[in-house]
Amino acid sequence: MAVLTEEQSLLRDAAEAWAQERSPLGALRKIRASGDGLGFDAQAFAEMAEMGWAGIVVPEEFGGADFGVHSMGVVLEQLGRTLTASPLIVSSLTAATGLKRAGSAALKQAWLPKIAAGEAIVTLAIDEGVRHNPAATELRAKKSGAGFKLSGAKRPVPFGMAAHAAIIAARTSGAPGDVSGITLFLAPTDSAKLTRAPLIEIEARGAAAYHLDGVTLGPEAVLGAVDEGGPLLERMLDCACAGLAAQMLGSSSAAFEITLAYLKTRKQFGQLIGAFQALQHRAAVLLGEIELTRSAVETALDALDADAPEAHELASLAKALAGDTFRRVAGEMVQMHGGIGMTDEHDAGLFLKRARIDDMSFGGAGYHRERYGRLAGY
Amino acid sequence: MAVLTEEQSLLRDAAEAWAQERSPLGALRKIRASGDGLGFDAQAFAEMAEMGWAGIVVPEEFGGADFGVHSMGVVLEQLGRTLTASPLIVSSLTAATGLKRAGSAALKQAWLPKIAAGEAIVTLAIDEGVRHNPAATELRAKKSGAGFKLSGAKRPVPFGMAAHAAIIAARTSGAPGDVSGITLFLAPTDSAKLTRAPLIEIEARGAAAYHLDGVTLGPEAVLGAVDEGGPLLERMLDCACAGLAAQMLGSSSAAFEITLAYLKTRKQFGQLIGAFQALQHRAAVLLGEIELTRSAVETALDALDADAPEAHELASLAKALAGDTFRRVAGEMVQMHGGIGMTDEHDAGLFLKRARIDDMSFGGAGYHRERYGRLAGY
Amino acid sequence: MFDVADSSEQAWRAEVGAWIRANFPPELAGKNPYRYTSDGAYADADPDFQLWLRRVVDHGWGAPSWPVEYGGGGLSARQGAIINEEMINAGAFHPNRTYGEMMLGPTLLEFADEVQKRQFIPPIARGEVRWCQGFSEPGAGSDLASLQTKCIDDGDHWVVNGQKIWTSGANHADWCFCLVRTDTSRKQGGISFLLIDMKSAGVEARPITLISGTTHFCEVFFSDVRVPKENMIGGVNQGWTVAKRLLQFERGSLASGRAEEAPLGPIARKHVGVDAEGRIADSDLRMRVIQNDMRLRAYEQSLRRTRAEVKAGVGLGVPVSALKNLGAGLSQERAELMIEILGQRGLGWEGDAFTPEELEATRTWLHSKAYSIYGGSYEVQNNITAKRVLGLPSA
Amino acid sequence: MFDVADSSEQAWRAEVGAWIRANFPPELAGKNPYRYTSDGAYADADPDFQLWLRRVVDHGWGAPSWPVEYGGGGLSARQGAIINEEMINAGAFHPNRTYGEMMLGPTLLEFADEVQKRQFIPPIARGEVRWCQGFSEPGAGSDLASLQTKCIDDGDHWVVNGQKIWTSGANHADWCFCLVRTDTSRKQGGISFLLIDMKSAGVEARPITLISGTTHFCEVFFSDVRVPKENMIGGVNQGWTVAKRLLQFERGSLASGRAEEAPLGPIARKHVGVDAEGRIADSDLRMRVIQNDMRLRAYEQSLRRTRAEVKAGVGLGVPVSALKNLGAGLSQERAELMIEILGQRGLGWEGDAFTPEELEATRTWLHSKAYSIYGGSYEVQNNITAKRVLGLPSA
Repeated sequence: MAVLTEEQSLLRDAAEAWAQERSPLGALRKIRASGDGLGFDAQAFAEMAEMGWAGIVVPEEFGGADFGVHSMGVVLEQLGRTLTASPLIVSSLTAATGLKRAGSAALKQAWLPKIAAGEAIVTLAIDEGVRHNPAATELRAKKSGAGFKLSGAKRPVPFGMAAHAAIIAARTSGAPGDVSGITLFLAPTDSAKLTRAPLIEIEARGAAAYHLDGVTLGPEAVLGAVDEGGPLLERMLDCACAGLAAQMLGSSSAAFEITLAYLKTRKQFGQLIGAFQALQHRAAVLLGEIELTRSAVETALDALDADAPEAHELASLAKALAGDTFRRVAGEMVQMHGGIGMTDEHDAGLFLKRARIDDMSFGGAGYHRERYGRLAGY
Repeated sequence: MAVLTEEQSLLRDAAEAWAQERSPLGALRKIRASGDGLGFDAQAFAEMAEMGWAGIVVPEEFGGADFGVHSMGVVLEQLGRTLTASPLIVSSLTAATGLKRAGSAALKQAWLPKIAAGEAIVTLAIDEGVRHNPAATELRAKKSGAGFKLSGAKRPVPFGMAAHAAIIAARTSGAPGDVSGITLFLAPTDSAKLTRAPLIEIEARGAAAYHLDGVTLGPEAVLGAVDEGGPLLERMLDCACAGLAAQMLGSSSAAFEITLAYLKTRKQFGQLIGAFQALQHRAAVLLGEIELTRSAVETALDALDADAPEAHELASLAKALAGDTFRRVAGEMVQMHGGIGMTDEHDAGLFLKRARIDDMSFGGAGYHRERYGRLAGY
Repeated sequence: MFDVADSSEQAWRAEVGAWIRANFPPELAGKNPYRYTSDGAYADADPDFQLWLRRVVDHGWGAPSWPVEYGGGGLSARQGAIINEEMINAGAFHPNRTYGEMMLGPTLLEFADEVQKRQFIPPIARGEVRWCQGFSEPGAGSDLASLQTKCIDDGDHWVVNGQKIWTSGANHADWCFCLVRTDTSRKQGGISFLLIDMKSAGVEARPITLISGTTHFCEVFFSDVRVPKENMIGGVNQGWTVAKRLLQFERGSLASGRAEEAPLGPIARKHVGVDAEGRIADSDLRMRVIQNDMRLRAYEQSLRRTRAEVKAGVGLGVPVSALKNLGAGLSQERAELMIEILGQRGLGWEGDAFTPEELEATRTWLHSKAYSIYGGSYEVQNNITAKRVLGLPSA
Repeated sequence: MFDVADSSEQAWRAEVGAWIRANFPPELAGKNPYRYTSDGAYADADPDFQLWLRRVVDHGWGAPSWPVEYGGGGLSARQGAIINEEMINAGAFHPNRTYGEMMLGPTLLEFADEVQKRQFIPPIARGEVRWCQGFSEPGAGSDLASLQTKCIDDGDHWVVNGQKIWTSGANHADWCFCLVRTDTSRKQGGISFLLIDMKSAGVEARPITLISGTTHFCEVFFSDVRVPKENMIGGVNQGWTVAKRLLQFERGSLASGRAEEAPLGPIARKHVGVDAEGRIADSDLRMRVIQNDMRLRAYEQSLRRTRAEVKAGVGLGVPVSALKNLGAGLSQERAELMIEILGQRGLGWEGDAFTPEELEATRTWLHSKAYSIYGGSYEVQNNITAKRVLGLPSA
C-alpha cells in the first residue's frame, strides 16, 4: 500500500468500490461473449468517465483534474483487480499525455475535452511487426501539399474498432530502425482511406488491424515536430507501461488472493492443501515478487509525475517486473487450482490470458529488460 | 546407470572401490594442507596409473589400453564422488588425445608411454585472459631458424607446477580472435626460459601462471600443422569437457546423497527435516537435474568415441548441464545442512568450491550455452 | 526375440519401414496424433485416418506385441518398439494409440480372467471400441483414493451412482473403465475396477470446455446404472491394485508421449530476425530458447537412456515421476517461448487474421498448462519421487 | 519532531552532512562496515576507526535516538535515520553499529528494569562494551525454542551449563546476551533471557572457521558459570517474548543491512568486454547481470517504500520475512555473478597472484551462502510468511 495523497486515497476507494460492484470478473465474460469486437463495455466506460477517471491526467482548462500519472495508476490498479477492460490506459492516459505535451492549441481543444469526458477514444497505432519496436516504424507519411499522405499497415491497434481517432507513428524520413525520422500524427478514424478489421484475440483489448491507403492529413495533425516524434513517443509509452504495470499489479494481487482463498478451503489427502509446505513456500515466494513489483510500479509512477530523467528505465523496470510477476502468479493460479483451473468456467484462465496480453502490450518483459540494460549501461 | 561394456563395468567397480578406500574426501584436505602447490597426491596418482587409468585412451602400441573416452568417463565419475584431485583429465585424457591424433611419431614415442605409465604429466597451457576463450590466444610463436621462439603468458595452467611438459596454444599468424593462426606446441617445462608460479586458489587443481620469455622449440614440437591447431584444440577440449562433466556428475551425485542422508537424520521442530515437503520437493527437482546431466554426459562420451560430428555441441551440452547441476546441488547441500554446512570442518564447502572451479574450467555453463547456441543455429 | 546387434533386426526394420511408407496416407503427414487419441469425433470424421487404421489393423499391428489369441500381433516388445520407431522415422504415427490400447489392454492382460480377456481385448486390438477412463471425481483429484462413486451389489448386477470428472473423450466413448467404491469402511481397500457400457441407461457425459477451447474432457454422471457382475476386473475391493498398475502404463505413455519437439531455432530466426553475427536478434529471448533446446535435448536423451537401461536390464533409467515433471515443464516452457517468438501474432483465438499455425500455437500454449496437472500433478509426482525414489520420511 | 516536507529538516540534514564530512577519517572510505561490526579484533586494531567512533560518540550520536538519560542522543527516530542516510551520502558509515546497539539496546529499552537500563545501556551508546548473542545451539538452529542450556537457581546467583554455537564475535566480546532454559517442562515457556559477563569463570569461546576462512563465529561453552540474579531481563521464563522482539530488531537490521550494492555493469564491461553495439560481450552473462540489477533496484525501492509506509503509518511495507529472503537471495546471486565476471581471477584464495579486490570477491561469495541461513533461515522465513503473513493453515 503506497503512501497516497488525500485525492489518491479517494480515487482508490472509489475505484475499488466501483470495480467490485459495477465491473466484477463476470463483466469481462459478457464482453467476451458480446463478440462486438469493441473489447470493452461502453456503458461501464461512460460511468468511469462520470467518476472523472478519463480526465485524471488532462489539464483543468480542458476539463480534466490534472492529478497526474500516479493518480491514474491508483485507479488502474483497482480496475486490474477485476480485469476490467477499458481504453483508460490507451486513450485517457497515453494519448492524453501526448496531446498535452505536444499537441497544438487547436488539437488540444479539439480532443482533450472529449477524452476527459469519455466521449472520444483516441488510440495508439504504433506496432507493425510481430514484436513491439517503435524504431522499426515503416508506415510512410509522404509530403503532399501543405500536409501529408499516410500509407501502410498498423497492427495490433488496441481498442482500434472503437477509437474515434488514433495517434499514428509514421516515418517521414530515414529508414526503419532509425529513431529519428518518425512523426506522430493524430488522425480521425472515419477517413475513407482508413480500413480497419477486428482481431479476435485470446482476451479483450479490442485489437484491430489498420490499413491506411493514402490518408490525407493537414500539418495541424502533427504532434510536436516533424521527424522528431521519437522522444515524445518514448515518453508516451513510458506512461503506458507504468500505467499498465499498475493495472497488472492489481491483477496479480487479485489472482494471488483468489488462489490463497482456494488453498484455505480445498481439501486433498484429508487436509487443506494450503497446509502443504511445498505450496506454502511457493506462495511465500509469490508474495515477495508481488511486493517487488509494487515498489517498482509506484517508483515509476512518481518518476513520471516528476518528469525525472530516469523515468525511462524505471518504467521499463516496472513493466518487466509486472510482466514476469503477473505471468508467474497466473500460472501458479492455474496449477494450484488443479483441473478446475483449466476449465473455461473458472476465472483462472481469464487471468492467464490477460497476463500474456498485458505482458505483450507495449513490449514484453524481455524487451524491457533489454531496454533497461541499454539505458543502465549494460 | 549407463549400459556399460564388460571392461567398463570392471573399471567402474575398481575405481569406486579405490576411491572409497584410498582417496576419500579426507585426502583432499591433506592435499589442501600440504601447501606444496601440486594440487594432487603423487602417491595416489601413481596408484591410479598402476590400475591402468592413465593409459585408458592411449593406444596399446604406446602402453595404453585404448578403451576410449567413455571408459575414462566411467572412472572419472567414480573419482568425482570423493572429489579426488588428479591430472587424469588434463594429462591422461586431453593431452594424450592431442598427441594420439596429431603428434609426430617421435613425439608420441617420447610422451605417450610415459603418460600411460603416469610417469609424465603433460598439461594444457591454453587460457590467458580472465575467461576461457582459445580463439583469443595472444602468446606468440615467432619463426626462428627451423623452429620457433615462444613468448607470452598463460594462466591458469592446471597442475602446472607438477607438469613435465605442456601443450601450449600459441599464435603463429593472424590476430587474437582469429580461430586460424593458432599452433599447438608440446614444450617441456624445464626450459630456463619458462618461469612458473603457483596460484593459490579456493580448491585443488594445482594451477600455475606460466611466463615464457623466448622458449625455443624445434619443428618436431608442433602438434598437427602450423596455423591449424584450432580444430585439433577444439576436439581436445571437447574431450576435456566431457571427461570433466563425467567427474562433475559423480561429484553432484555424491553431494546429493550426503545431503539426503542428512535429511534423514537431522531433526528440527520435532521431526526429521527430510519430512518437510518444501525440502522434499527441492530434493525431487535436484534428482531430475542430476538425471538430465547423466544422460547428457553419457551421450557426449559416446559421441566422442564415435568421433561424431555433433560431438562439439554434445560436449558443450554436457559441460553446461554439469556446471549448472553441480553448482545447484552444492548450493543446496550447504543450505540444507544449515550452519554446520558453512563450517570449514564440514565437507559441503569442499563441494561448493569444487563446483565453481570445475564450472570455470574449460569454459563455464554460460560459455557453453553460447557455444551450443551458435553450433545449433541460434 | 532378437537383439539390437542382431543383423536380422536390421532386415526386419527395413521391411517394416518399407510397409509403412507404402501404406501411410500422405494426407496424414504432419497431423497431430494426440488429437486422434483424444478426440473421437475428429478421428471418425477423417477418412484418411480411418483408412490408415484399417490397414494397420488388417496387417496385424493394431496391438503388435499382444498375444495372437487376443487379437494381438504376437510380436516381441522389441519388435513393437521398432514398429513405433519406424512410424516416427517415416513421419507417420501409430493409428491405434487409444486409451484402450495404451492403458486398459495391458492391464487386462495382467488382471482379467480368461472370459473377460476374450471379450474385451480383441476389439481394442482392432481399434473397434473406444474406451474412456472414469477415475477422477470432483472431490478426488490428486487424492484419487478418496473417490465416492457408489457401487452396490444387487444380485446379478452392480448398481452405480456418482459423478466422474476429467473423463477424456467420454462423449465419444463406447465403454468406460471406472473406479467405484464397493466398501466405505476402507479407503484404498474399498475400491473396485469396473467396466461400464456408456450406452447403459443412466449414463450421461457432459463435455467441459477448457481454457484452450477444447472440449474432450467430460463430466460423467451415473444414476442407478446397472452393470453385469462379470464386468468387474480383479475382484471386489481389488480395484486399487489394478488402477495403480494401469496408472503406471499411463505415466509411461505420458512420459514418453511428448518427446520429439521441433527445435525453436528456425522459427525464432524467422520471426525475431538475426543480428550482425547471424544470431537471433533478441539476446534475452535467444538465451532462453537455447536453454530450453538444450534441456529438451537432454530430456530426449533421458528417454533413450531409460529405454536402453530397461532393455539391457541394468537399471530402470530415470524414475517415471521425475521424467513426467521434466517433460511437462520443458514442453510448457517451450509453448511459452513459442508464443513469445510469435509476439503479437501469438495471441490469436480465431479468425483469418491469424494463420492456422499461429492459432495452433496459442491453443497448444493454453493446453500445455494441463501437462503438470493431469496424469498425476507436478506436486504428486514430486511426492512420489521424494518418498518412493529418494526414501525421504513422512511427517 | 519534524516532517519530511519541513524545510527545517533540510537545514538540519545539511548540518549533519557537513559535520560528517568534516569528521569522517578519509582513511576509512571504502572500508567494509560489516567487518567492524563482526570482527572486534579488526575494529580494535584500526586507529582510524577508533578515532571515528570517539568523534561520533562524543558528538552524542553513538545512539542518536535513544533517551538522553541512558546515554542516547535524545533525537527523533527520523533524525536518527537522517544521520544514517547522510553517513551513506557522505561515503561514511555509522561506527557504532554493534550487536549491542542494533539489537540489545532497543530490547533493553523495552524490557529491562530501571536499574538494568542504567547499568547496561549507556556503555552500548558509548561503544565501550562489545556484546555477543548466545541463542543458537548445536541441537537448536532454526528450531531455536528447543535450546537446552541449563540455568539453575542457586539463591543469589544463577548457575549456567551448556553450549552455544554461531555466536558472532564471542572471542572478542565483553558480554553475552543469552537464552537459557529455566524450566524443562515447557518449550517456549521455559526460556529466560540472561546477560552473562564473558570474563566469568567457566566461560570459553572457541572460534569456528567458515568456508570463507573467517573465524568470527564461535562455539561458547558454559561450565558452572555463576551469574548474578539481577542480570535476567524480563523475568524468569519470559525470555521467549524478549527474544522474539530482539529477533525483530535483528531481522530489521539484516533486511536493511545489505542494501546499497554497486551496480555490476562497469565491472562487467571491464572484465568481459563489450560488443560492436557497446553491450557487455557475453550475452548470456549480460542478461543475468541485468536481471539481478533490476531486481536489486526493486529491492532497494522496497526498503525505501517500507520505511516510508511505516513512517506515514499507512502500512508496514514489505513483510520483514519476505524482505529478508529477497535481500539474501539477490545478494547471493550478485556475489555469484561477480565471481563469474572475474572468471579465472575470481577463484583466488590468497597470495599476490590475485588483487585484494579479487580475493575479497571470492571471500564475499563464499560468505554470502550464510545470508540465507543466519538470522532466520530461508525456510523459516518462508514458513513465517506463509503462516503469519498469508494466514495459511498448519498441517
